[in-house]
Amino acid sequence: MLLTRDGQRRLRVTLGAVALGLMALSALMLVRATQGIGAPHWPDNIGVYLLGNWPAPFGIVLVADRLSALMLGLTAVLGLCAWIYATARWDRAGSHFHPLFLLIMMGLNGAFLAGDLFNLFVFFEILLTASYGLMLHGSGKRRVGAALHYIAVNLIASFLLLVAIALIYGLTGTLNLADLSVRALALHGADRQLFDSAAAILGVAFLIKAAAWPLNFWLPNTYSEAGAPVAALFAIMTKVGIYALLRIGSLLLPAGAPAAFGGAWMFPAGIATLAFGTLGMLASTQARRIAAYAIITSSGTLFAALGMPGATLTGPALYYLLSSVLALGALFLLLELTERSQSFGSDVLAITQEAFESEDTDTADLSGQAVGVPLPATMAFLGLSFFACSLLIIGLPPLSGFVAKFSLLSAALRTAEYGAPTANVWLLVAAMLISGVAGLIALGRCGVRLFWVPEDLHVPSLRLNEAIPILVLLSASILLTARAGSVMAYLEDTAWYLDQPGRYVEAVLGQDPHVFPAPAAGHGGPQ
Amino acid sequence: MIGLPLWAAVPVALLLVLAGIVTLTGSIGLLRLRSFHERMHAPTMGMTMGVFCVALAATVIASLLQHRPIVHEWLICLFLFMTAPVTAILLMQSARRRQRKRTGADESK
Amino acid sequence: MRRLLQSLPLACLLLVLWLVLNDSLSAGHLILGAAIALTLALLAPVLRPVRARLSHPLTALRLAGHVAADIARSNRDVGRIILRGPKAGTEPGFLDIQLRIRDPHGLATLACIITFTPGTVWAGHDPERNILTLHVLDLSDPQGLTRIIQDRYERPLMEIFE
Amino acid sequence: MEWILALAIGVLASSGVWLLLRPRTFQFIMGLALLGYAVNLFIFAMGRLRVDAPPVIDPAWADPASYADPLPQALVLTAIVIGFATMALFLVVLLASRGLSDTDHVDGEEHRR
Amino acid sequence: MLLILILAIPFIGSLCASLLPATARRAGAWLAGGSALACLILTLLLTPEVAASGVIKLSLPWIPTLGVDLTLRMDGYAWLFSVIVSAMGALIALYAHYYLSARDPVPRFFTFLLSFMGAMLGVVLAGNLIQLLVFWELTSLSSFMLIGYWHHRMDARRGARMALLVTGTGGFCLLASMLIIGHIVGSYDLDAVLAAATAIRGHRWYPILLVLLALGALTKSAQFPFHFWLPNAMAAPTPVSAYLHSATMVKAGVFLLARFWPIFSGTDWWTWIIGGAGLCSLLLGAYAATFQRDMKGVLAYSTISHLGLITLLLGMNSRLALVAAIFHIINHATFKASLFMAAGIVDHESGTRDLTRLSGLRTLMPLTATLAMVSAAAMAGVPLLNGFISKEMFFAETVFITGHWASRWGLPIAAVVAGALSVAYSLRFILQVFFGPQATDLPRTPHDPPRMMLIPCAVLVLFCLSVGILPGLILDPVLNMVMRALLGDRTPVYDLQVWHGLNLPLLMSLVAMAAGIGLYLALRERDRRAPGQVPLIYRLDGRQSFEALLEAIDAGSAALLARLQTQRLQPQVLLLVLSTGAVALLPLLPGGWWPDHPTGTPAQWSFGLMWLAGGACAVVAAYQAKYHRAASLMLAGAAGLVTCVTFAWLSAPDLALTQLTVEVVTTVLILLGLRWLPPRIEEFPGPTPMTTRWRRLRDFLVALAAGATMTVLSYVMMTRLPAHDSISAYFVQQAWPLGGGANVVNVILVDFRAFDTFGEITVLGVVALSVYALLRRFRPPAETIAAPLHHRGSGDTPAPFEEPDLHAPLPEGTMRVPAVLIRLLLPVSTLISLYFLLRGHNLPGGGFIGGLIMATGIILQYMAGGILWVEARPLIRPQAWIALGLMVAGAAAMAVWWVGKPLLAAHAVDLILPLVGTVHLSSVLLFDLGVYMLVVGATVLMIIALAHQSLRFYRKLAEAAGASSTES
Amino acid sequence: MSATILHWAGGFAVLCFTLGLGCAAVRLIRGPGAEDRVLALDTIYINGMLILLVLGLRFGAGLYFDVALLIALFGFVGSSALAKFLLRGEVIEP
Ligand code: NA
Ligand code: NA
Repeated sequence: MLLTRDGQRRLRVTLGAVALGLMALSALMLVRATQGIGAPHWPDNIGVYLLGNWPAPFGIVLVADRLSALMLGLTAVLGLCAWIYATARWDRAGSHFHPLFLLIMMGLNGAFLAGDLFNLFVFFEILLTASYGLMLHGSGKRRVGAALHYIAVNLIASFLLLVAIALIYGLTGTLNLADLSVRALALHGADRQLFDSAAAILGVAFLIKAAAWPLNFWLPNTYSEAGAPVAALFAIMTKVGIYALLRIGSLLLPAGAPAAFGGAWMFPAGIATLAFGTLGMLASTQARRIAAYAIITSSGTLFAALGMPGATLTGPALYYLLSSVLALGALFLLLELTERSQSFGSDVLAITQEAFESEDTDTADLSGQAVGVPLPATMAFLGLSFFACSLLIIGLPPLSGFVAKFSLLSAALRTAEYGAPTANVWLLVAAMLISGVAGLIALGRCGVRLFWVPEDLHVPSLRLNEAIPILVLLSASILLTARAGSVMAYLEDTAWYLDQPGRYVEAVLGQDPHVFPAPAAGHGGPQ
Repeated sequence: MIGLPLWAAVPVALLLVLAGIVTLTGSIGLLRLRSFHERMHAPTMGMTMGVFCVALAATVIASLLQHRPIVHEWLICLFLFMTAPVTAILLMQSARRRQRKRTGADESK
Repeated sequence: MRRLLQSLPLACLLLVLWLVLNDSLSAGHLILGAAIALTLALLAPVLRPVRARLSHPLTALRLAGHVAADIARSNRDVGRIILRGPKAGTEPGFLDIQLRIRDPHGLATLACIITFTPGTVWAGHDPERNILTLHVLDLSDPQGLTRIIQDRYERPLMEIFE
Repeated sequence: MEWILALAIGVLASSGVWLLLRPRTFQFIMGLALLGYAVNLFIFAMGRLRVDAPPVIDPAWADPASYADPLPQALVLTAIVIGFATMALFLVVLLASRGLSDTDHVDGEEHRR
Repeated sequence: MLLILILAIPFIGSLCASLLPATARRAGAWLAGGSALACLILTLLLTPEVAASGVIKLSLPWIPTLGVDLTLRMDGYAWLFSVIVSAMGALIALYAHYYLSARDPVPRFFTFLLSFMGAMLGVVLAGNLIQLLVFWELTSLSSFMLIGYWHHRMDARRGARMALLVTGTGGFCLLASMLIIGHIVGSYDLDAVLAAATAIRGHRWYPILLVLLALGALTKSAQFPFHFWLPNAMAAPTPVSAYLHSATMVKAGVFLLARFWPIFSGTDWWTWIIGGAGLCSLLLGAYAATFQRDMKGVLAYSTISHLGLITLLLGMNSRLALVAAIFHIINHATFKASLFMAAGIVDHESGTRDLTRLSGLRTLMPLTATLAMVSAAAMAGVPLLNGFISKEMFFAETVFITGHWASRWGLPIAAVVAGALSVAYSLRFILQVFFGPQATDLPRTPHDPPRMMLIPCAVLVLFCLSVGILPGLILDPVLNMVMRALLGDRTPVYDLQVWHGLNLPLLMSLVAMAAGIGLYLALRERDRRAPGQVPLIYRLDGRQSFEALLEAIDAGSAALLARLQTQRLQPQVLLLVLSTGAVALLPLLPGGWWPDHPTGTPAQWSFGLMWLAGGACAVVAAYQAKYHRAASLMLAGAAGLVTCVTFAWLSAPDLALTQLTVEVVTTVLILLGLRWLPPRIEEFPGPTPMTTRWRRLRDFLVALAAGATMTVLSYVMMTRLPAHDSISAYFVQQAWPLGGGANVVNVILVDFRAFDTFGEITVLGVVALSVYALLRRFRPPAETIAAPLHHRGSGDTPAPFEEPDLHAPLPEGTMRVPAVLIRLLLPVSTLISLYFLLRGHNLPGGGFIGGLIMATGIILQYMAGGILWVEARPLIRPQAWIALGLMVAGAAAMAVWWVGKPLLAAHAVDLILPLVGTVHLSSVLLFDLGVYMLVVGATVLMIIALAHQSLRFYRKLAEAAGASSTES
Repeated sequence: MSATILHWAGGFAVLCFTLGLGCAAVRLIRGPGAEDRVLALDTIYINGMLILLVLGLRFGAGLYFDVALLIALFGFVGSSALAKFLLRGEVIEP
């Protein structure tokens, strides 16, 4: 794509479409393969690819288990939608949008497939650098300022990752995740202490990426300043951190469960993050900031859920992850379109109007104009989509947001039976419900302002390739609702396998390299 | 360096010691000389004599041990010779410019 | 064909460099080195429009010997000045020398020699009047230094390059 | 050797962290550079220190014990490259921010003391 | 099957309505009315089956793992509500068709109305608690949309949002309660839950469960203290008020309470919470209704009051009271809906709902007046109307209540007071509108509406009358069916009759009637003075408190957020460092990890000395970075060189090479950047403020601690024995036999772990592209643009920018001699880069180092010759090199697919050439070549993109200067 | 015997180079002029190169030579870029 010249935009778009289409297809095939369809020879339906044909603990492996396949599928859907949206006009806001976009997809996919700790780091870097590029796409003062913080924090996080990986290698002598899982169990005494310390640093690095309070102050600015398709894609970026926490937690801890990095503080961190996100949503007036805080809220919910003891919450948490990523992605796309309809400063106007409004009393005329204002189809579409996104985020029925919230809470209550502190259960229930109410307040106000305040709305011109992605994302979440039964079954399966790291380990370490009957004629020396 | 005959080891050792002393002297010059222009001259000692001596020592050792002339250490000398003026010319110009500016400012006062 | 011939000296230099670097005279390295050297030498004039013409290799060798001896001597002198410190009582200063050499490669080699000799630094060159300015650590004998530069260095360089 | 290198890592890290806590973008980027050295040395140190045992093997004598651990070296190589790349990017962002916001404060605006 | 149809028809209808064009009025009404009628007919068709078997149930799996299915369940109780919902729906559709203006976007109205109808049917037919909840919230959502139908009006927006917030919050509470029920029972199936009544009542979580359930139900039914949303919801079109806010949706709360009555009732908690809320709503609603100025306001408050009555009945823990409650649900739905319709007609015809403006409409719209009077009489509890019978039942229950004296005396008195108030506001409603002198200043001259619009109202009034006269005949079978559904065998004996003889309840009725009339007369004067003001509780305005609460939440959360987060980077970094330190040190607190017998290599003084210098450089670099940027850069460079030497010293030549080349390129890069940073001027000559000093001390300590942690960690790790079975042993052993290279590090990079390298070069490429993209929008600080021109100029005047001579063989000036040397260096450095590239597999080197050497050679040419001069000669397109490099590396990785090996596997081909012998060509070398190309491309691209900025802005300057000179 | 002599001679040389590097570092830290610092940096590079060369001799491994070679070839790039920056205000001119 870099070989093409600036004028050849159509060629770039075609190339991008082909690449993303292939990616989505492979992700779909992987999801099916991990269900045992199409790849019958995979042990436990876990696919292992030995890169360079080196046996497992030595070479780098790619592993596609259910969790990976799930995340890949989600990435493909979101990526495709964000990309289609971007082709409408966004890709022309700066140079190199398409290559950067494809590279961030590569980073995401690689991170989800990595079966090697250092390789995970490398893919983190790819996706992060590509995200820096995309974040800066289009430039502008506020965006560059936000990007500066974003990059700064993530660079420090990368250092932490490196230190932790180095420590882990120094202690165990391996980088392969499956092998690590075996060797970490054998550590004891001082080695174990040091290993825990390394794991904690690793955890902090992932928590930064996953936006845990108090390490997430960079997020609201970054997400609200990024361009719409980029922000939509970023909806999955925090989830990469969650994925890593889950994966590493599942493999590295003797308990196996994803309570990960010292389970004791994951839950409080989650509740704190949740509370922080909730506060942020309440305190924000700008729609994009509300959406950004909603991302924090969803991260907090996931932390808290994964921080509960046992693996019962993992499946529902994954469902929540799917639902919230789809919703937030759609919301970010939507908000940009909506903002186009607002004349400059109408935000402020609406606020002041509201303030005056509460002053006047019942004398408000009872016979005001009782004739409805017809909404143009565009606004109706945007309004309904916003409504649907809000429902998804708040967790109101009938969409998947509700199913997610409900399943999380019911699973949380179940943990009370086997030993979870009851206070924690109530705390989680209360926090999630309160965050729902806060979302209702914030998004309700925001929606009313955006769509119902009559101040000179000029109807934005909506292109088909801007509407379709939103529709696709929303229909995906509707599909998620309708097929909740089978999706949940798949996710419970995923959770079960996460709880049984032995199977992952077996699948990876048991994979033999291909044997070639005629070995390459004895490797010679130098030329 | 195992297997080097004593008759070769002694001059090689002397070469190394000389390289050390010369280079150190040059570096000390960087501290002791008063003005920048004077200091410009000091490090050249290490760059020339220090490197010569070490390269000679290396050539002797390598040639004796491998029983054929080995000259690639002299590439270092060649490259240093080729590149030395670049920095020096620019630095000198910069220092002179700064000095001119300073004296010019003094004059205008 | 002319280009090929013109680039031969550089090619030879590069081939020698390659062989020295690899420390080998094997057929493989000869062929590979020759191929690389020739390619590079053919491409080089694009970014190096001024070509050097070399002649009198013996003069060049003698010059190298002189330079080596001068470097050794200057090292001794400069070392003494440094170790004595302020007590040395030397007077540093600038020195202008009228040059005759015009070839850029010759000038560049002169710059290398002067810079590589402790005690003298190239401090500027006026291309119109062809005057070289030096900074000298010990300016006790300006005429001697001028003579050394003009006779020992400049003349052989003119022989080699012009 | 170990304690020297450990102290060196500590000094580099301290300088780096101090700079990361400073308000000027240039300070931050220098902090990244210094912390980068520290982290690279740290990774390298995880292979334990060996003098005169570079992992360039003699084919006849491939005993792992007689060579320095090659893996951390490979990791550091990757880390150096990535560090270089990200630093370059950060530098350009810093410049862009300086140009747009007219200050070299990391927050894009001067705060009152 | 019919059940599914009942549920599906409204939703399908809603979908169809949403697709209608905005002008399709008649079609929308037909769709809505037809759907409702179809539902009604289907429900009626099911009557025999329900009556016979008690329950019809149908289950479709949805999320089996969570025990949530789509279960439709119709018993007598659900049947009753289905009938109410669908029958009212049909009437409302007819009414709304006439009510809505021709210019209203009618399809939108019917879309939401139908979806509400479906949701409401879903609530009543739900056989699974979670499913019930889903539909429950759907009713709130469609109510929100319907209230906000006229969203250009402020009151509509406010009312809609308030209703949504209150009922939505209640819904969340209900969700919690459902979850707890499910947890206790182990199932969300309604039958299972109903069967587990004792388990629930006895559970330790019962109180919290009850509170949550009550919150859900009471908010929905607009009960005290959540009643305030209902009057504000009157901003909705009147058909909506009639349908949702009197007949159906607000009934969902009491529906639920009655549904769970067998489970929850019978405890003191129940009485106090439910009964208390009911009593308060009963009195408060009635009191407030008496003083309303808006016709719909009166009706809204009276609805609160009547729902309070029902709630109170439910809270009385008496089965007969339950019967009364159900009976009143039916009655209230009929008379209140007809009153709303009448109010709507008046509003529609006269243009106002203001009781003080309306007067004497009796003569202008006699039919409407008659219908309204009958319904109002029913509301007031006038004998021979249905309201009377349910009121009698209520009075009877209050009289026979047992327990505390306060409730024994208080309840009957409260009942009478409420009765009196209801008489008063009914009287006022009728007399103010229809009697008295004919109003003259109305916006429109009213007259009776089209007959069809009156029909729904008339049907309801007829029903009121017939139930009032023949209650037993009409409602006895229905009530019986309902009570069997709710209580099963425990259904009490009751008697639906108009005349029970002269007893205490009748006496209370008469007293209430008389008191009500008296009250109306007494309040007439006050009404004229301050219309619409509710005495005593005027200040307790629910709406204002609610909005004040919302504002407080906004402000409070903003204030709290400001304390909990920071937008500044430094505190974030500090937090990051501190939290990392904390979690890293926590596992180490117990101690025991300090090496007792440290292993290691003996220290060399030179090494220590070298690091003394290197460390000092680092520290000073940190110190100087603020004001002396170039110095800081050089100092850091020195530390970098010491690092490089350290790598070499400690057996890592590859690292040393890489560190060195990267160091060089980084220095050039940062210098290119420094050009755009204006010099920092030292500020504050005075003493440093105390806070700054403190902050510096704090940062210093944190930095020290971070360094100490790194020192300790690295020392401890270095002096431990390495892991005995490290994977690197494999690399050392197999690098030569399997990897075909002697340099293990390089074999790892390009073979064992080539994927990392692939990723790493991708990062480099990405960064180069990002840098390039960002620089295209670069805008430098103004004072820096011409800074170098000042350098070049003499004294204070900058030299003007001149386009360089592209054909000059050598640059003029200072760079003349260096250029000769540097240009000679390019072929040399290219050769050396190839040397490092080709030998990398066996000796230190490789594509990365080679690439950086090549890039440095190119950069040097730019330094010597200037951008334009170099680019006037055909050279590389860095972007193409990046792409080619990635492609070559990728091709090398994928080429082996062709021979059937997995990605990145090495494949070697031995070529036998004449003279040369065997040439070993490996895909690995190709991979390294890709790395080489990419590194060259990326590095040059970044540097050159940065360097190009100068040129760009000089040209702009020159253009500007040229323009100004031509002007003058 | 010869090994011992060479060991001590090499050690002495490395110590001298290190001390020289230290002297240069002091100059680098003290300045005063920017040109002084550039010069000191250049000296540090030379000293580092010499350290590597002698280390290579002591260990008898040719692998250190490459690093020294690169320093010889490119050590000047950093300092000349700095010098040019000081002189002209920018490293790469139009
Ligand atoms: Na868990
Ligand atoms: Na690698």
